[in-house]
Amino acid sequence: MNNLELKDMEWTEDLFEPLDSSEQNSEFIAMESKTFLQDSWNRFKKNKLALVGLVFLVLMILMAIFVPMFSKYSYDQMDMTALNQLPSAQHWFGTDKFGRDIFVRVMYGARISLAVGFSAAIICLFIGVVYGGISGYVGGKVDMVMMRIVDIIYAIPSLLYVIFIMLIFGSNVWSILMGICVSSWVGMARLVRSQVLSLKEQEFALAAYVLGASTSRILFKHLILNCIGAIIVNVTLMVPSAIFTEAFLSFVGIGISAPASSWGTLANEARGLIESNPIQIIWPVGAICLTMLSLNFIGDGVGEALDPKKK
Amino acid sequence: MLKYAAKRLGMGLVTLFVLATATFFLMKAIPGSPFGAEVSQMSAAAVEKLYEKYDLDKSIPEQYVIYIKNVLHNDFGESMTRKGISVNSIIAKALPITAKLGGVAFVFSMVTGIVLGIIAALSKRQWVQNSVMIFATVGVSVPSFLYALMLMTVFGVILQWLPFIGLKTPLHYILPAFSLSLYPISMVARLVRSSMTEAMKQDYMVLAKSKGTSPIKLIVKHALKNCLIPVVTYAGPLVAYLMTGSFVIESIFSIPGLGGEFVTSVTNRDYPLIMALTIFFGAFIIFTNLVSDLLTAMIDPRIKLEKRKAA
Amino acid sequence: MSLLEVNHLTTQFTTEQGQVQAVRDVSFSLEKGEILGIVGESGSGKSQAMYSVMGLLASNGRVTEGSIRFNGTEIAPQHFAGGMKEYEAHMRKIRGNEISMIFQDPMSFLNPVLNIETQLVEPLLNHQHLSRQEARQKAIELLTKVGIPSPEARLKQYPHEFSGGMRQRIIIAIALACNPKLIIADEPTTALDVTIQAKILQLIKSLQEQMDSSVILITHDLGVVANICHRVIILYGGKIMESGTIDEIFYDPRHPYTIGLLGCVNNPEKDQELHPIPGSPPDLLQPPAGCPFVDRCEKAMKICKRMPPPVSTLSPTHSCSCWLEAKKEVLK
Amino acid sequence: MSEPILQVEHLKTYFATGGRFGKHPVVKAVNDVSFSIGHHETLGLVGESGCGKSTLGRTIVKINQPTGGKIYFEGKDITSLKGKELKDFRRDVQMIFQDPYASLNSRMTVGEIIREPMEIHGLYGSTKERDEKVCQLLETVGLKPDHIRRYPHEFSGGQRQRICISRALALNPKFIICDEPISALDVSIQAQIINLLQKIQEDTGISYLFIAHDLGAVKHISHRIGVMYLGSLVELGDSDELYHNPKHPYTQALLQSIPIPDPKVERAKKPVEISGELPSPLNLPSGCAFRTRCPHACERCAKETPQLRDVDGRQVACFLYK
Repeated sequence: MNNLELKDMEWTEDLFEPLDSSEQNSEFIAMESKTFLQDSWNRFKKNKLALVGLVFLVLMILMAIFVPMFSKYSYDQMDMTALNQLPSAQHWFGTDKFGRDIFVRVMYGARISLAVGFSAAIICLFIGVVYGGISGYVGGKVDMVMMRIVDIIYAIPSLLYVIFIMLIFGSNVWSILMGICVSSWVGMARLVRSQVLSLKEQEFALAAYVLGASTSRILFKHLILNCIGAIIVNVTLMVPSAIFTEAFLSFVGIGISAPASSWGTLANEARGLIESNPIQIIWPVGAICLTMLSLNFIGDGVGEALDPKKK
Repeated sequence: MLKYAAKRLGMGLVTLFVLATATFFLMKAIPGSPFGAEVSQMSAAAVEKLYEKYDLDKSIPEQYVIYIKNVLHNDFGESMTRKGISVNSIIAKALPITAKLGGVAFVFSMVTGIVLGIIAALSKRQWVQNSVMIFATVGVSVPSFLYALMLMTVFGVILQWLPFIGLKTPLHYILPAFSLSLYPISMVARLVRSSMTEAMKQDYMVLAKSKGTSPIKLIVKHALKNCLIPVVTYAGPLVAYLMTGSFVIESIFSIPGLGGEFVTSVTNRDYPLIMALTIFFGAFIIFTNLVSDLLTAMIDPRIKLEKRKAA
Repeated sequence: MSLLEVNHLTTQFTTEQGQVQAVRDVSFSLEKGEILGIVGESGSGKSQAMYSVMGLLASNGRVTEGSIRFNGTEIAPQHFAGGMKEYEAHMRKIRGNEISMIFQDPMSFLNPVLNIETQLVEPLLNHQHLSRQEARQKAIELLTKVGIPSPEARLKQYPHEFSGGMRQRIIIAIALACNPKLIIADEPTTALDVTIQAKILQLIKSLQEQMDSSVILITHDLGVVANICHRVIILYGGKIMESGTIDEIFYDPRHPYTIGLLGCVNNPEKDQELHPIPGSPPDLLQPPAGCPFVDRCEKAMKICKRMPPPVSTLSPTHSCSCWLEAKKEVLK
Repeated sequence: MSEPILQVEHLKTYFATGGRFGKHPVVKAVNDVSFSIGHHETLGLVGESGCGKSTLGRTIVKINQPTGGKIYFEGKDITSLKGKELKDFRRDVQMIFQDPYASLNSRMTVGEIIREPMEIHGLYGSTKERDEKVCQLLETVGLKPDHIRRYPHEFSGGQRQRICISRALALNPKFIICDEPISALDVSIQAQIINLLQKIQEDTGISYLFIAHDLGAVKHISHRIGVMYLGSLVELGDSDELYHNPKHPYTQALLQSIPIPDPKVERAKKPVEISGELPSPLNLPSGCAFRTRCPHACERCAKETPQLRDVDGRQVACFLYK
């Protein structure tokens, strides 16, 4: 806008009247209001892999529930005439060495694996959040003692717990679940504790304290709410590790006892026939890998969507 | 530094003691007699002598005292299933095998993980970053025993390029070490990528750049050291993972290491061996965690140690 | 010929919500041995303008227009035929050698895991290829020059073992290492306490006189400007509102924003009532078409909303871009 | 001016620095401070970082536990209040914090944030009444009622600080501790907040303890000013008198260091003769804590700790004034 242009402008007097204050919006708001959830969902959708993962997971859960119900074969129905058949129209995944339909067994196995995975994650979520929250918020001696307990549990590899509990309570779903929970809530507790330790010094927590809010209100309404992102990511990553532990145990032979089948037992059974027809091992192994992959992609997607730094 | 190490070691011993006690009582809680089938054929006197040999006739507290005394003298008694062989000798024979395999896997996963992480963090091309991250997610989400199975079938059984039984020649190391370290490589890569991206955004990088330092020197001299601090802290838990991972890898590749011994001892209820291995694993993990904490303290001057008092 | 001439500098940042126009058509010049103050509130673009000159913009920032001539040579990134590669290679010779920078928060600008000596000798090794021993000796000289007691003993120490004031002195020592022609100080004393700030300002003033180098001081505190600067530029919403010598700006301010700033800063001598500027800073995602200050200006006119005001020169050193001034010339 | 609203006597707040064996040095953040604030009055508290001014404020509202001394609010001893009494005390005394970006819970809307104190203390019955009160509070601090559904990250620093003020006013307290409410804001916005606080004081007769490190801003809003150095109160008096005729050497140095936005005054200023660095709070110098940096230090300063004594209307803790 150099001075030349000024010359050829026709200057009307009204241009210089004072601007009335209505046109001045000094208190304007930059972004239009989006609730916190909408904003995170939009960002989650942008992550293609996470979406694919979510779709696969939902599909797997639905199949796990409905296939065993409606399929004409039950997971333990043996058919001596059709041993080790290759995938065909009737048996989509073929049959195993006892003539049982692999497709139904994989879907039935999904029920156990997913059930173990999600329930372990949820149980650990509650224990971990409460334990970590209290230890982080109360601090001082209490925190020191609680953390020593966590360190002791943390020092021992989680598999040892599972194996011991399996030995004591026999090998069934409940003992696997308990074994997994005994050691994996520790990870969540440490995460929540470190977040609470840093958040409780934040001024919004001090303000709530000065307002007279009770400890539980401050802990759950303010502190936990603000580290929900990290907690959810941790939960989504806990499910695959629980599935892994269950699959590993069944694979090593101390997992779920037959005829009930989880992905781990299926893989173990198919392992014997690896030379004769390797097809049978692909189904359970594939199911485990794809489910765990989709869960991890969802975990990454949720992590980015809820990450406050990216706001 | 020494005072810090001594304090941590003391805590480690306490944890170990708690671990030993816990394992002892867990063992006692397992239902059924430890000898199972054999006892039925033997005469009453023989059974009597057998119980006496393993002090099973005394009261639990007495057994506990004897047990702790033995542990302190590093004598874990005899294996129940393999008559006449002391537990110590089994461990002594199996330890070097697991140590060698674990060592190779550790070095391999650390080096590859760090290199991949740095490439993912620093490369300008988006597809390079995405592909490394997808590989890392796949590595994290698929259990090591499935890798072992797949690698064995493809390279061992079908292509016959690599041997997959035992650890006789260096060639034998490739398959087990590789499948053991896929998970840690991905974990290290993700860790290095996020800590390197974080380090590059720090203010001190801007000051370093304002001094006219070349981009390569910026990364090597300023960012790398900061980025490796979390990796060193992760070394402890990484070693713990390698050990639990070895359980299944050794049984798949039939390697007579500690992992394999543990699995067999669990399946045929060899209590003294299980207890000894548990304590050994616990001690090993406590030791590696201590070492990685000390290393972190050495690299990161901000961690106040006795030796480095603030001026 | 002035040491630094910047014309029509424009810098943009790409963010999730869109393009942020941080610096919009900023032009100024700096003579040898002069201390120029750049005053502005948060979001005024004062730091981004200097980061653009030095080529230290964040990864999502880019200089889109304008020329930057330092000591006669052009150093704006888009003027380099060989693109960013050639630009970086060229700037690397200048950064730390001819232009160096002092930053705001001493706590975060020193690398926590490297000792003081390594960080202090780095510019020397980069530009003057001294031996380790010579560089170490020069480092001790520099630390004494900026007033750090017993420097030899403290060379091996780490940043967290120094107080805020001491760390800022170390950053100043790093900036002075190669006797640069221009030192850009981005709010050097904002994070420090008042008594330490006074000491650091005294240090910067005495070092500037000794080395006869030019200093650009970025700050939001008019008191600091009055204390140390020769000339001032007032920035708001990415544009220059007014520029002139400190006497012209403090005793004959013409732009409503400058007047407003002086009005709401506590000048205990005058003891007048505080009259704040209403409203809050503009959104640089969709910068207002006309003058950026229009929404908060008491004397705003219709034209201020529609067209950006031209720069009217009030004296050889005093200029201001506001329709109140431009109106007089136009209506003549 | 009847009995003071807040009375602090020999208040001490010490922090142990690690170590369980007791012999570890203790940080004397607040070291034997006494003052009182009347109704409808603002006491400014000034000092550099590490002087304990924020800790003092936080001890009064029980964020930090006092190690010694007494605090009286409207004549009642509140030093070790617990349970129900503490909650009622909360309705009378509120606090505003420094960083507008950290003092609002980013996951709650503005409406929820301002409604929270009402929910905690069960005021104004139904949500409809509470919303009315929230809108009224938003207007008193100059914000529009339709901001009620927005999230804190959509506001500028100045607007967020006003939300904090309306949250504090929700319980219509009698006393507000402002812990550096303007240090994180731009100059033009600072003036808005100071004028807002003054208008609220005129309308409701509320008293403030205004903590800041910028003496210029504090002078404007405070009737009386206290200057703190390394945990103790070194000077206390009327704000204009103290500003134009400081008595304690530290206050003199502090005032002289503040850059005045007036080139002629700045050029005429002689350089500040305060020497050295702030001593570490872990081992305070014996006697008067300022003696290591004070140009007038004498050996008596090393032996005895000066107490606040009246020197023609002004409280000063220095042996220069017998």
